[in-house]
Amino acid sequence: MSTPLSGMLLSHFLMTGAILFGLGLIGFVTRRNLIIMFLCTELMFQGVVISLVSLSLHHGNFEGQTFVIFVLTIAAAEAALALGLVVLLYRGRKTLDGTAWALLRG
Amino acid sequence: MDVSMVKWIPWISLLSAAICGVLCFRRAWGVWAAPVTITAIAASFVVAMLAAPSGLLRDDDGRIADALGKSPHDIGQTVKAIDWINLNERDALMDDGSPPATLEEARGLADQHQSARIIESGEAGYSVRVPGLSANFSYYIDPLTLLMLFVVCGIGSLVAIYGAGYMKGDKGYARFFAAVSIFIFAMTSMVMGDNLVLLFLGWEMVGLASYLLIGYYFKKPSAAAAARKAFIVNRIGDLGFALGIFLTYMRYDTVVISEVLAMATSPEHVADWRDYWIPFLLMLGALGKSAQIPLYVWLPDAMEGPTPVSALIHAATMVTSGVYMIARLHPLFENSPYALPTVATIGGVTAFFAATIATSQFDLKKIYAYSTVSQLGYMFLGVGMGVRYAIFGGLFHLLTHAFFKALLFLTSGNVMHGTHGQLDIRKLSGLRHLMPFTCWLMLAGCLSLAAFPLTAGFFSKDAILVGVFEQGLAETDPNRWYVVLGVLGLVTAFLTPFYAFRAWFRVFMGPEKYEMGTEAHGDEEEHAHPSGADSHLIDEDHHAHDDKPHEASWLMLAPLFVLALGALFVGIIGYKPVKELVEGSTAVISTGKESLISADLNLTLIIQIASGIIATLGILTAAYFHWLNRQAGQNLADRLAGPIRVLENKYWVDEIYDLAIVKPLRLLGWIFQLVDTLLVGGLVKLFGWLPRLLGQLARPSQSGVLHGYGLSMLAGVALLVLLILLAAR
Amino acid sequence: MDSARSRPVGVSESTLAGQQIDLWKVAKRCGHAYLLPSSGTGCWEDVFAAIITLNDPLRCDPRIMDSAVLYALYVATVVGAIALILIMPGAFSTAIRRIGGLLGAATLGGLWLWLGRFLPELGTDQAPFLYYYLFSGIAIIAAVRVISHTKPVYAALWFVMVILSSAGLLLILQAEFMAFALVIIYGGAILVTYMFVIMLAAQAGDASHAEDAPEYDRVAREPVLAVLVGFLMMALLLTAIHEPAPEVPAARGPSDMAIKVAMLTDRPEERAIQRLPPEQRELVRQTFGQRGMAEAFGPVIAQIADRELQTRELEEFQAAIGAWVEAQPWRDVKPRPSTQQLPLLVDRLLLETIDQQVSSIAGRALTEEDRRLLQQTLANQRVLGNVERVGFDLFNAHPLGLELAGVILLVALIGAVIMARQRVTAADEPEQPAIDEEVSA
Amino acid sequence: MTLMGEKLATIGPEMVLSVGALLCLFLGLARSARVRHATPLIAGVSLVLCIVGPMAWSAARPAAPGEIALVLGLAATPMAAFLKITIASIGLLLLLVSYRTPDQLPQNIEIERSGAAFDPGQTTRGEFFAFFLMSLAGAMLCAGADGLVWLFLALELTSLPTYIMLVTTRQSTLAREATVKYFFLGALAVAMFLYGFTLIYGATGVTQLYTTPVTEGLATVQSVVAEWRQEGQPLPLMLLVGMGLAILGISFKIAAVPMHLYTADVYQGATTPMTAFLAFVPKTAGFASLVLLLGTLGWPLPEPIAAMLWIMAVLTMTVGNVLGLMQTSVKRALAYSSIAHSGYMLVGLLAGSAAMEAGQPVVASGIAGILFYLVAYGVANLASFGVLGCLKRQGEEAETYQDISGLHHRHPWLAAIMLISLLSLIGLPPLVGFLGKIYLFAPAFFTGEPAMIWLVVIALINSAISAVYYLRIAAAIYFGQPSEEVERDEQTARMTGSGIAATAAVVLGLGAGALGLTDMLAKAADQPGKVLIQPADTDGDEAASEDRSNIPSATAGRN
Repeated sequence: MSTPLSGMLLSHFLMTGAILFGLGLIGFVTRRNLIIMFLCTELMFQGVVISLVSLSLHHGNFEGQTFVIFVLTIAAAEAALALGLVVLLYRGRKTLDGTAWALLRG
Repeated sequence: MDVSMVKWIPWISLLSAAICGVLCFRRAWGVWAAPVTITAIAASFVVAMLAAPSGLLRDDDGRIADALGKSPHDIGQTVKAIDWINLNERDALMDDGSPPATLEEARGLADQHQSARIIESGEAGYSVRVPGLSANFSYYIDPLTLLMLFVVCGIGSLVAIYGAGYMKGDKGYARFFAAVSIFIFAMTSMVMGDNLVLLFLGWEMVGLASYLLIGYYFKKPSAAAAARKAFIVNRIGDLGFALGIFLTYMRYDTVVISEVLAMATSPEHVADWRDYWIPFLLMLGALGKSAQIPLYVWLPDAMEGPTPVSALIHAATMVTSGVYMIARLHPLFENSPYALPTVATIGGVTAFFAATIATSQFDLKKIYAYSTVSQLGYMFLGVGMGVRYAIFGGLFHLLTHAFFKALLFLTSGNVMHGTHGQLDIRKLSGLRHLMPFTCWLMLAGCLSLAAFPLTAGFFSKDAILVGVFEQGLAETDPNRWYVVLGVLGLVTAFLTPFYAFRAWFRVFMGPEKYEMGTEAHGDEEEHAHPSGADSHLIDEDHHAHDDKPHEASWLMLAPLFVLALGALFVGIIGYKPVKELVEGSTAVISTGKESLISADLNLTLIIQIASGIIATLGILTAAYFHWLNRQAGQNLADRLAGPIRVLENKYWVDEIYDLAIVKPLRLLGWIFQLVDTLLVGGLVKLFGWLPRLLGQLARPSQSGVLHGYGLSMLAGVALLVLLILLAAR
Repeated sequence: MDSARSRPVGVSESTLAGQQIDLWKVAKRCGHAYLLPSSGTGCWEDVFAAIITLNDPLRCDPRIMDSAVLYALYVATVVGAIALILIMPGAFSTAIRRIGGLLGAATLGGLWLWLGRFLPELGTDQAPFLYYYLFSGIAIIAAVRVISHTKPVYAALWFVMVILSSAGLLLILQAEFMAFALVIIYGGAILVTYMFVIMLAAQAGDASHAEDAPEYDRVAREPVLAVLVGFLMMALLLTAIHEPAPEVPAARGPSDMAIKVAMLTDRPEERAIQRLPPEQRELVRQTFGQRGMAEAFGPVIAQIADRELQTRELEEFQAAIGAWVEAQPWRDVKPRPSTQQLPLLVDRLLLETIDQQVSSIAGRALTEEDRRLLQQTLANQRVLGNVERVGFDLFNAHPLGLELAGVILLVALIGAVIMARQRVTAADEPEQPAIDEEVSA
Repeated sequence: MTLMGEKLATIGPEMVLSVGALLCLFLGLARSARVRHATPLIAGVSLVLCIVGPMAWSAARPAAPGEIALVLGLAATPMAAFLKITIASIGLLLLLVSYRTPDQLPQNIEIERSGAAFDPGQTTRGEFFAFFLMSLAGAMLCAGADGLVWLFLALELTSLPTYIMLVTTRQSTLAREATVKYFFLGALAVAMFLYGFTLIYGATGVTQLYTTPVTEGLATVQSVVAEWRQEGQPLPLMLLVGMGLAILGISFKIAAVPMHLYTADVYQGATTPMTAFLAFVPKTAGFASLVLLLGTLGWPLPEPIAAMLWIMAVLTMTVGNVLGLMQTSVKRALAYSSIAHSGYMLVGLLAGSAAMEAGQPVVASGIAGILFYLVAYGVANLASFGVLGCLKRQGEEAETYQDISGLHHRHPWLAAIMLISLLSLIGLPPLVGFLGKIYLFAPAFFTGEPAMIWLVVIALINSAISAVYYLRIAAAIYFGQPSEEVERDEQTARMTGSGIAATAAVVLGLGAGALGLTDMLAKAADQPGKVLIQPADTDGDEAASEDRSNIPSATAGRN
């Protein structure tokens, strides 16, 4: 394994990662559809993945890339759970609106 | 037995409390609570009496060594049971890992560490203590501890035996003994504790046990109110005590009593403002716990508890913890010029004041309650002297008082038991034939309380008075104020036999006449009669003489004989050993003005004769007015209606408190409403409402909407990350 | 030893000027030491100074350039935030949303052009990184569409676009395995599930206004506040990552060569290569015995020796390495290495042999600089592919982690089944009061 | 003893729990009702094995220095050992408290009552206990984690099962709402700390925190940071922000401000035994992770991180307590109290091991404070929620002040347990909460820094505020009018669990020292991530491993 990523280019990739992460955050708190909300967390995970791989290249080791494998696995697990939950919720209230769940408060 | 065995003493009682707790689950198991508790307390007593003396410092001739000028590390032994709070404090070591051998080395080492201090640790040389906070369950055994253990465990086991009979058939039998066990645990922890935190813990826990037992009949509103009153009044004192401990820690960087005392008595010690205030704060705690003016109001009300409790906690042991504390920390009190005189004055005044109230009460237990307050005043008077003999007197009185006052309470419990709760001395008369044992036992107690010559109370009270006069008439440094206090003590010595025998003559002498009380069994209102042939002796007794006062069971009488023997003879037997104990304890390590070391024989003789006469006079007066010629007593009372009404109403102190604290807010409401609202109410409200206001501000964040939470979290995270960036660059 | 790690701290300001291209290499090696945003000067001054210095390449101070990039990013963030507010669904009409889209595209384009100015500094060997602008542009635009599209199905499809372009980015980063895994796992597995659930929900309800998305899809919640907070967060993250990651030499793992030697020789009982079966011995010989080592090390040795090398010398070098590998008494290596340690140990011992050989060829003792060159060469020996290397690291460093990931997947699987089978009917769910309006009011 | 056996012994507890979980999973689907009912027993047995196993192991083979106990990414630290025993013990009590939770689900009651034919699709007994054990295993793994990857996986393993348990143990719209909030915000938090981990990796180039499987050569986060700090370099922004994000993300698990908002809603929506679970397990995992993460920076913490934690601590305790004052639901009040207690523990995190000196024989570090407080809070919290779980109002869970009013007159033992736990939560001596607070605040106080002393003062004021609502609960129990509608749920196991917890609160408060807990703590808190037992195959290399800081420089020299 070879050419480490230069500081300049590294920050380019990290920048993309950060932007994806930030857009995911914004989507999470603005979109009311539960499915889209969770899609937005996946967007954040994308930001993390890109950052991890570029840092892995920069540091010349592979820990970042192996980390990505686990991130993907957990993303899949969380997605499975989230979708199961969404199905459950949808059956009861026939809506995917996240703001509809606000009985508990105060 | 090795001295380290004493570390088991509190835990035996705790174990017993746990067992009694388990026994509470089943009514049928409850009967086992009494044997468990009695065994535990008796075992504590045996362990204490066998193990503790081996830890005391002795002279060459085997006597307990005189403590004057010795280090607290020498005259007592510290026995560590378990680690509890142990923060940061440690001994600094030399570079080679050894403790410093000489003072120079220790000084050098102390310079290397911030606010380190040098401790002389007996034969081990010096150690340099780097401050922290160390408060373990470790016990300091010196003669004073031994004395207190004798009182607590000895009287405790007798009262527990009595209680086994007295509480028989009560619904909360096991609950009662669980509380008693907890009390013994707390009390022994307190008197043995080698640090102020443990002392305070025990102090609070005896309070807790006391409230539990005062409010034992929690369904009775008066009992609940009394428990609440005791709680509130004691909080005032304990706040002061806690502050005092904190200030002591600030001053000496440690809470270990022996180290504090060592530092306070060291010749290099220079008192500063903290030393002036520490004893006053500590004293506040003692005033609350030992029911002295102005915090005494809770004790008479505390008689709502079961009578054995009154005897054990509110007469013999717990209320004396204030005296114990002052004796234990005596050198701290000596460091402040006005502390001891204050203690003595409060004691003397309380003694007189409470005695006057006691002369006009009609409730047997109330009389003895005020008598307790009064006798505690004597003890304060004693330990409030800078004289050894008076301190000895105070502590000796603590011991004798424990005997005779417990005896008096328990015999009055017998009366209560036999008359279904009737305690009004106007409604009882001539019970000597119905309750012969109780009658003569109580007489023994009364004689001792009256300081009739050669009884126990006589010796201890005289010791106090001799000490007081000695201090007051001292050749080198006479202090006339103490003479006044001494005279006050003599006057009280007249009142004491009067009220004691007033009650006794009323109840047991004269024509046989009685009104039975309304309570089913003693002061137990929800007593359930066990049915069936196997029911106990008392109950058979009870059924047989349902309409007549009856003598108590042998289980209840047996411990009383022991107490009576003590009340009569402990003064003669105990005088020398107790004097030896007190003179070997930390209470007197710095108290030893040469001329005052032991009592002046002439003075002692004069005072003894005088007080003997006074006591006899008091008894005779009581006999005349309340036995031989009750009509004369009535006439006199009518003539003195005004003053007696004052006394009957206890100087209206409760009412004055009510008037001074509650009424102004109500009565002067219109006028002072504004000031009150702004100053008192405003402050209270501010502290009450500030958190609520904050809460109201924070509450909208809990809107319940998922997205709102997400956004708030995100905003919070963004702000904190911004903070990191700003702080980093 | 310490001198080896010394950084060119003493380079003064004056040496900086005029050497900007070399400086990038210096900066690269010494981490964040030079790449701090200059403090003390106002931000606009910096931006102008950067523009001025850019016009004069000889006076281009990397520090000023760096902070200029940062401020450009801030500007882009602010404009982007405005654009995104316009784009978010529900707040504005379609026309305004389009304008917002244009504004956003312009911001992105402007930022790209601005960043592109620095590309020439990087040298030709990093030319593939040009594709970065393409892929990341697509990714960002697609991500904006994910969070702004009113129809969930389209949002999910845009998300596929994000994944494909990220996979492209990973390819640029030489992470082929990750790129393909991403496409397969995300694009293939996860997104299909999403689509399935979205379609399920869309099919079951909302038949009455099928032409229009439901209200909760059409209207975003608190878009302005959310975008502002989100972009603040983004700006903070950009600031944090902008300072290049310091290089940590010790973080670099064993060289591929060492891994290969270790893998070939590591057997629990018999570690000696001599005891390997004949075909494996042959493999070792092929790996080290043929021309590979000589080709890789030739130019470096020539540089160190400062002369042309003869073929004989290279062959001797080759033979020496081969002999070393074969002769190494692996069993007796102290401390007894474990599976994980072996590559590093091999690295060290191999380097010692190479050092000896090279110094005998060069005829002088090697400097630290020479050693670093040799180590770099050894590390760069491309014997392992990306997949092999990831596989090695994965199973070497995280064998239990893989098991744990499996357990987590199992939990998720069973959990999803249990959740989905819970009996809930619409009757169980009371109608919700309209809290949202009340709160936002 | 083989090398592999040693390695597996390190994760023995987790493996036992996983096997137990799988057994529960399968047996929960058994046709025989009796077998299905045995699942909690299996869970209990595996938890007991977790406690007894390691002790037996170490008794059989006293660990000598120079032996391996390091499993790829997981380290056998004393802290991990302490936390594992704690988690297993309190887990056992939690199991008692939630022993009958699956039975109370409507569908299970229906099956029992109707004697309906067995339908594997409808029963949820086995899964509950399986997830229960899995979550505990996750928390244990957090305690022993030694890498960012491992930490991430362990945190996920802790929390994923809780989401499922939350929604399946109560058939109510409240539980579903609680789940959706918990899960979605949890996912947000995961993304956040994951990004933080990425930045930490970016700054240091490694994901291992303290030790590497490759002991020679590779750096760790700790060694890299230590080198920077030794040389007096400013820490890179990337590291600081990464740490910040990681802390904030993980603070979701411990319910600290600003990630606390879900807490009250979720605790209220969950069924009461589940609430007790949520208040302990994720919190323990979170604090273990935070200690491990911050340990890499070393105490005193770098200023920015310390400033952030300071603000978080103040806000967390204040918000928790003032909102606790406002509640009409006991369950919500206790939820806010849970937030406040996290705030107290953050004080310990800030103090860290700053007060430790070499050879110090006593417990004096904030880490020890946190570890002890986890136990203290664990038992008190469990007792109070357990008592609450024992009460029912017309078949619904009791949760308002009215529901517990006059409890003393109807169920004096439940009232006593509740009282003890409340007093312990206030921190009155001699209960364990008092000792916990001393251990937490004293190290902060002894650092002598004004900021820390102020923090302690604020914490004490907060304790006083909190006493108001705790005592209000106690007053309702003891002086309120008993409500006839409230009845005791016949749950011997649940009451036993809370009773044991309350007893533990007393016993530990008095005898933490006597039981050797303080010694264990002193050892456990010595240095996070410090592996006392070194790998066997580096014999002769112990000196190098003792001073880990010169390892990276040794290799760096060769670069």
